[in-house]
Amino acid sequence: MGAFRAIVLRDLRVAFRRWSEVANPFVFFAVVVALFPLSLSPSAPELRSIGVGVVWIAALLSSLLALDGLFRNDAEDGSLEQLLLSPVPFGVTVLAKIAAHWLVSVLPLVLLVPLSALSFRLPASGLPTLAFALLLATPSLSVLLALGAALTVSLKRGGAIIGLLILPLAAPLLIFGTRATDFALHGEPVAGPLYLLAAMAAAAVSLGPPAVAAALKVGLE
Amino acid sequence: MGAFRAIVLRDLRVAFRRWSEVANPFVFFAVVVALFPLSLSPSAPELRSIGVGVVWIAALLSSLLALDGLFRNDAEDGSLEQLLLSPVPFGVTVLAKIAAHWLVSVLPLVLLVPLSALSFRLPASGLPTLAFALLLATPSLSVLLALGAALTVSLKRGGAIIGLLILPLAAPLLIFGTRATDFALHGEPVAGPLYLLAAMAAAAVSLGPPAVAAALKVGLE
Amino acid sequence: MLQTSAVLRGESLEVWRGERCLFEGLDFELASGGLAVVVGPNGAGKTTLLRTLAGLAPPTAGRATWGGTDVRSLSPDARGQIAYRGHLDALKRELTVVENLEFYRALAPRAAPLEPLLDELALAHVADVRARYLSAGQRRRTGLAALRLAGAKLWLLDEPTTNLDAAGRQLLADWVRRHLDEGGLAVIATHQPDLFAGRPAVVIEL
Amino acid sequence: MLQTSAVLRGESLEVWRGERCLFEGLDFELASGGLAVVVGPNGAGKTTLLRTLAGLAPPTAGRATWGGTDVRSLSPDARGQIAYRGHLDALKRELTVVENLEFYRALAPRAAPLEPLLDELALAHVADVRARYLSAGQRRRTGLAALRLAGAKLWLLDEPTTNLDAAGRQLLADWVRRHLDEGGLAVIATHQPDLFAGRPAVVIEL
Amino acid sequence: MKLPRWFHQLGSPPYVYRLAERLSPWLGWSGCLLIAVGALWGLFGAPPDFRQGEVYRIIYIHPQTSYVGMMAYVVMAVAGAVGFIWRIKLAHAVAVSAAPIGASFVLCSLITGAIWGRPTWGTYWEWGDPRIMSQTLLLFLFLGYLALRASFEDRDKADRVSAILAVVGVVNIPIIHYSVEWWNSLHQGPSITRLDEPAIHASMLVPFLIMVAGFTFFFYWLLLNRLQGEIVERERDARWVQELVSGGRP
Ligand code: HEM
Ligand SMILES: Nc1ncnc2c1ncn2[C@@H]1O[C@H](COP(=O)(O)OP(=O)(O)OP(=O)(O)O)[C@@H](O)[C@H]1O
Ligand SMILES: Nc1ncnc2c1ncn2[C@@H]1O[C@H](COP(=O)(O)OP(=O)(O)OP(=O)(O)O)[C@@H](O)[C@H]1O
Ligand SMILES: [Mg+2]
Ligand SMILES: [Mg+2]
Repeated sequence: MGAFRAIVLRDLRVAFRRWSEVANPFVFFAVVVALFPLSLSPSAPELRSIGVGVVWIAALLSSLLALDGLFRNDAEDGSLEQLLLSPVPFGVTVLAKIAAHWLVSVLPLVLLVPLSALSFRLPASGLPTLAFALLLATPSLSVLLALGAALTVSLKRGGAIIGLLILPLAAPLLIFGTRATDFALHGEPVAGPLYLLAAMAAAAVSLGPPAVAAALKVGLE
Repeated sequence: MGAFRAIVLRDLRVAFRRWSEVANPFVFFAVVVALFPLSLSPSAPELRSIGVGVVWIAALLSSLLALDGLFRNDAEDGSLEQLLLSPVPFGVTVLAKIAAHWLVSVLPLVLLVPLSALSFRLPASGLPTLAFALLLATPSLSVLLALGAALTVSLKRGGAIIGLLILPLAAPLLIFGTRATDFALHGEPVAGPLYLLAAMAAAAVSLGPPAVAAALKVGLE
Repeated sequence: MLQTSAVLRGESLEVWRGERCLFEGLDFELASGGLAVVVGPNGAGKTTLLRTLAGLAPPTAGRATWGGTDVRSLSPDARGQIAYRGHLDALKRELTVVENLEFYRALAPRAAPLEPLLDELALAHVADVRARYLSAGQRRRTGLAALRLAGAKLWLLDEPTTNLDAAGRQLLADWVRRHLDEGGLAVIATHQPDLFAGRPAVVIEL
Repeated sequence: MLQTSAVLRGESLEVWRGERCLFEGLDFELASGGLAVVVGPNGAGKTTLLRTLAGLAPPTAGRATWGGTDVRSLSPDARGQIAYRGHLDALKRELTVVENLEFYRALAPRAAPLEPLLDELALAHVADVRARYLSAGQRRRTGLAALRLAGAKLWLLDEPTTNLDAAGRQLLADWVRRHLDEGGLAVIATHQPDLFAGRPAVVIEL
Repeated sequence: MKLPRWFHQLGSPPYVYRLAERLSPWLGWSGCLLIAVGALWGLFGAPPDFRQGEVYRIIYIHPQTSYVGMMAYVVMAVAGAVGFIWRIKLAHAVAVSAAPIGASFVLCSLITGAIWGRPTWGTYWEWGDPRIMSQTLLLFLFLGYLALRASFEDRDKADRVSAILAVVGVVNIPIIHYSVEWWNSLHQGPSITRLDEPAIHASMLVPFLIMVAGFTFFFYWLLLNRLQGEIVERERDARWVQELVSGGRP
């Protein structure tokens, strides 16, 4: 467990070299959100109707932005080899790195849900569900993207191709997520989609890391 | 001029050899554009009215995704130094790299416009304008993004902070672009905003590279 | 044999790259206290061999074993007995020297204290400088510090003298000698074999 | 003096990094055919000095001039007379050896032919291998090929012998000698000065 | 390029420090005085607006903060440019000092505007209103500038890199100003800053202008104070600073 903590902390350090940088994801998200209304002819109902979608897209985007370096940096500076050779089980290492990625790129959005809701005039009723759905869906998202990243680290052509298919795989997550939130906004029962998200999360977090680890091992050969 | 061609060709080559990363932004664009309607309670008129804006933002964000390696890769493997020291004027080099980036990761977005139109049920009448407006707006966008990449070249992966720096500056492009398209959809004259976009492009392409070059020189010290 | 736990063995190792065979039928055995020096022209396959021994890349044929088990399927703590240092320094450029090393300490099973190492390597005055600002040699020295921290039994070193000044090379040679005296093993790929000429060594010519 | 066009001069150069002064009041002059060897322990400032001479980094005080003009404000073709090779190989890992070198040829004002170089450097058989698959030494050799292609008058070489095997080091030494005989200049930072001991040289001790 | 002597003097930290020390009290007091007068006049002297009644009196705060915010950005950009071109560290110091102040003024502009919006437009905030958006983006520009600086630890580098950003960002200023004319904004068009005679009665105009002057002085007062701090921070190793902190005069 000590190793797990060490890896997470290290990745967080690298991401937020200086404390001021912790603010970046938040401001960035604010900017992205600000862009949408700019590009629309403003009128409240529309804004509300897109709000949910925007939040989810922002989530996807910032995970993708943070993702770029997830494994490639470590692979290129040689530290991934060291991690692979270290006595720490590689699955744990991978899980730690994914966790760090999630903390860096997604958690801020969850914390920002109230703001976004406010700026899109979402009724308060929907907020808890939105936040909860994000919390449930994004871990699976991180795992999926990590798998994609691992595959593209591989020098082998095949890996690269599969890597491309990962992003579309994220679609169901987004769909169910927005579903749940929409339901909540219209006061319908949200349990269904949420259960689905939870199930996916469980599956991803348990099955994902070994797959990622395997992909990386191949990639490093 | 020979150098210009050489640099563009080289960057294109590199891009196509690591195409799995190059392709990611398009997948993102496709996913966003395809999924967004699903996140709404579907009703054609509303879809249409937001469609334009979403397409533009998707284009903006996905080119942001494509950007990170623009200068950093060259900076980290030392070839940017060599380019800076080469007899080729650095402004030309920068322009060439921007051009390559635009060809690889922005131009194809224009080709995806029909798809987006489809998913937002945009009337065919608007498409040419949409595509044309994108063609006019994206060069300025590339220059802006290049500036962001240059400003952060000596930092670690730029990602969020680049967006934070550049998106505010990109807002005007977004505004005029969407307006042009909206006009077209409503059959109003589109010349005005298009001229503005063209003017911006001219300004960006002429004034931008020196700024980018300056930023890179500082970054490499 | 006794104490197979600390024996590195290559069994008719063969590796192809592209269309070329880098080496084949490579057999050798290294027991506690043993040193193997890998020499050969650029592109001969030294790095490839070391990566194979580390279990990073599978050989085309044959196998490498540590303590009798294939290096590709070692138990975690058996892996903890092997330390590999390649051409790359495996440092995070955003982290300071200390932060980098503390990280590797956290991964190592039985970690040595840090300060004496920094002094020994003349890194004390840059302890809090980010790796990105270090000079090439300082980076290499930090990598060597990480090697020591791992407290491994088998050292796989790929051109460890790269970028080191005379003092650094001498220090490294001493380390290796001491490591071997303490019963450790070392496989070193280098273009300056004379540096390690001090003692009997298996010379692997590629 | 005559033919200032080919004179490299350092005028009371001073560079600080962090809180430390790497060097100060550094004066030297190198005329056509002159060789300067920069030596010093790891972290002394050799790389920094070379980057300063190349005009990549501004000195804290003083200035470096090539042919009388500050290296930070050289005309394009004056810059074409200077070639700098640092710790990095400046190769695109996605491109093959030939593609990489052809690119640098396209940038050079008067480019030399490629094939003989590849043979001389024993790179012919990997000409079409991507740089990412090259061995460390092969990568370094490719970098040296690029140096030759630039056809520059002033060579600034930072530890050029890194990763080179004995043959490679010898070849490099010969190149430098020939380059100087042809009236070129060279500033070389190295930890093995004896390799270039052949001829009189300005030794810059940091 | 040949530069006049005063220009070089402005490059000398101790000189500027003393200059700032001498100027800032004047700026500070006159600023406060003007603001006080303008506020009293505006709140009690000036007649209520025939349409908006009393609410309109925010006009004595809101536009001023808006102007000053924009001015602050221009100051920052110009200083940055000067510092970059002539490598004058002090100019960079000015730019850095201006940034947080400008950001705060823009924030005030946004808040006062929002407050004013409630009674007049029936909403605090309107996404998509060009004036509001462009002003908000100005705030983001300030924040981006600060964030960029924060992510460099080498100050010299931070200075020059962020200067480039500041200069490029200037394009946003005209956009803010003309946003109301280029797009149909809720925000009213220029009623004071119009070339022909202002569209507002003198009895309101005078306190308005007094407030403008007051806020401007106030801004420069803040700027000089921050500048002094910045200079001391940058020159902490210099002898004159040592003397300064040890009680001596520079
Ligand atoms: C959050 C909302 C608002 C923002 C961001 C905002 C922003 C600005 C800015 C940037 C200026 C300076 C314009 C320039 O220098 O050209 C300005 C001026 C002004 N604003 Fe606002 N404003 C807001 C709301 C309002 C409201 C609700 C009113 C009153 C109905 C108002 C009345 C004015 C007036 C009278 C001026 C001076 C016009 C002039 O320049 O001549 N503003 N505002
Ligand atoms: N930001 C910084 N803070 C502190 N020290 C720094 C900083 N940047 C550079 N340095 C120091 O400046 C020196 C740079 O030296 P340089 O890279 O020129 O060394 P070198 O002589 O090339 O050494 P080597 O032989 O290892 O290549 C190093 O000691 C490094 O620690
Ligand atoms: N995909 C490939 N196609 C062709 N050749 C390859 C490929 N991958 C590796 N090689 C070759 O295999 C060899 C790898 O050798 P290795 O890196 O082990 O050399 P080395 O002995 O470490 O050399 P150096 O002393 O330069 O480090 C190189 O000659 C390289 O060209
Ligand atoms: Mg090797
Ligand atoms: Mg060096």
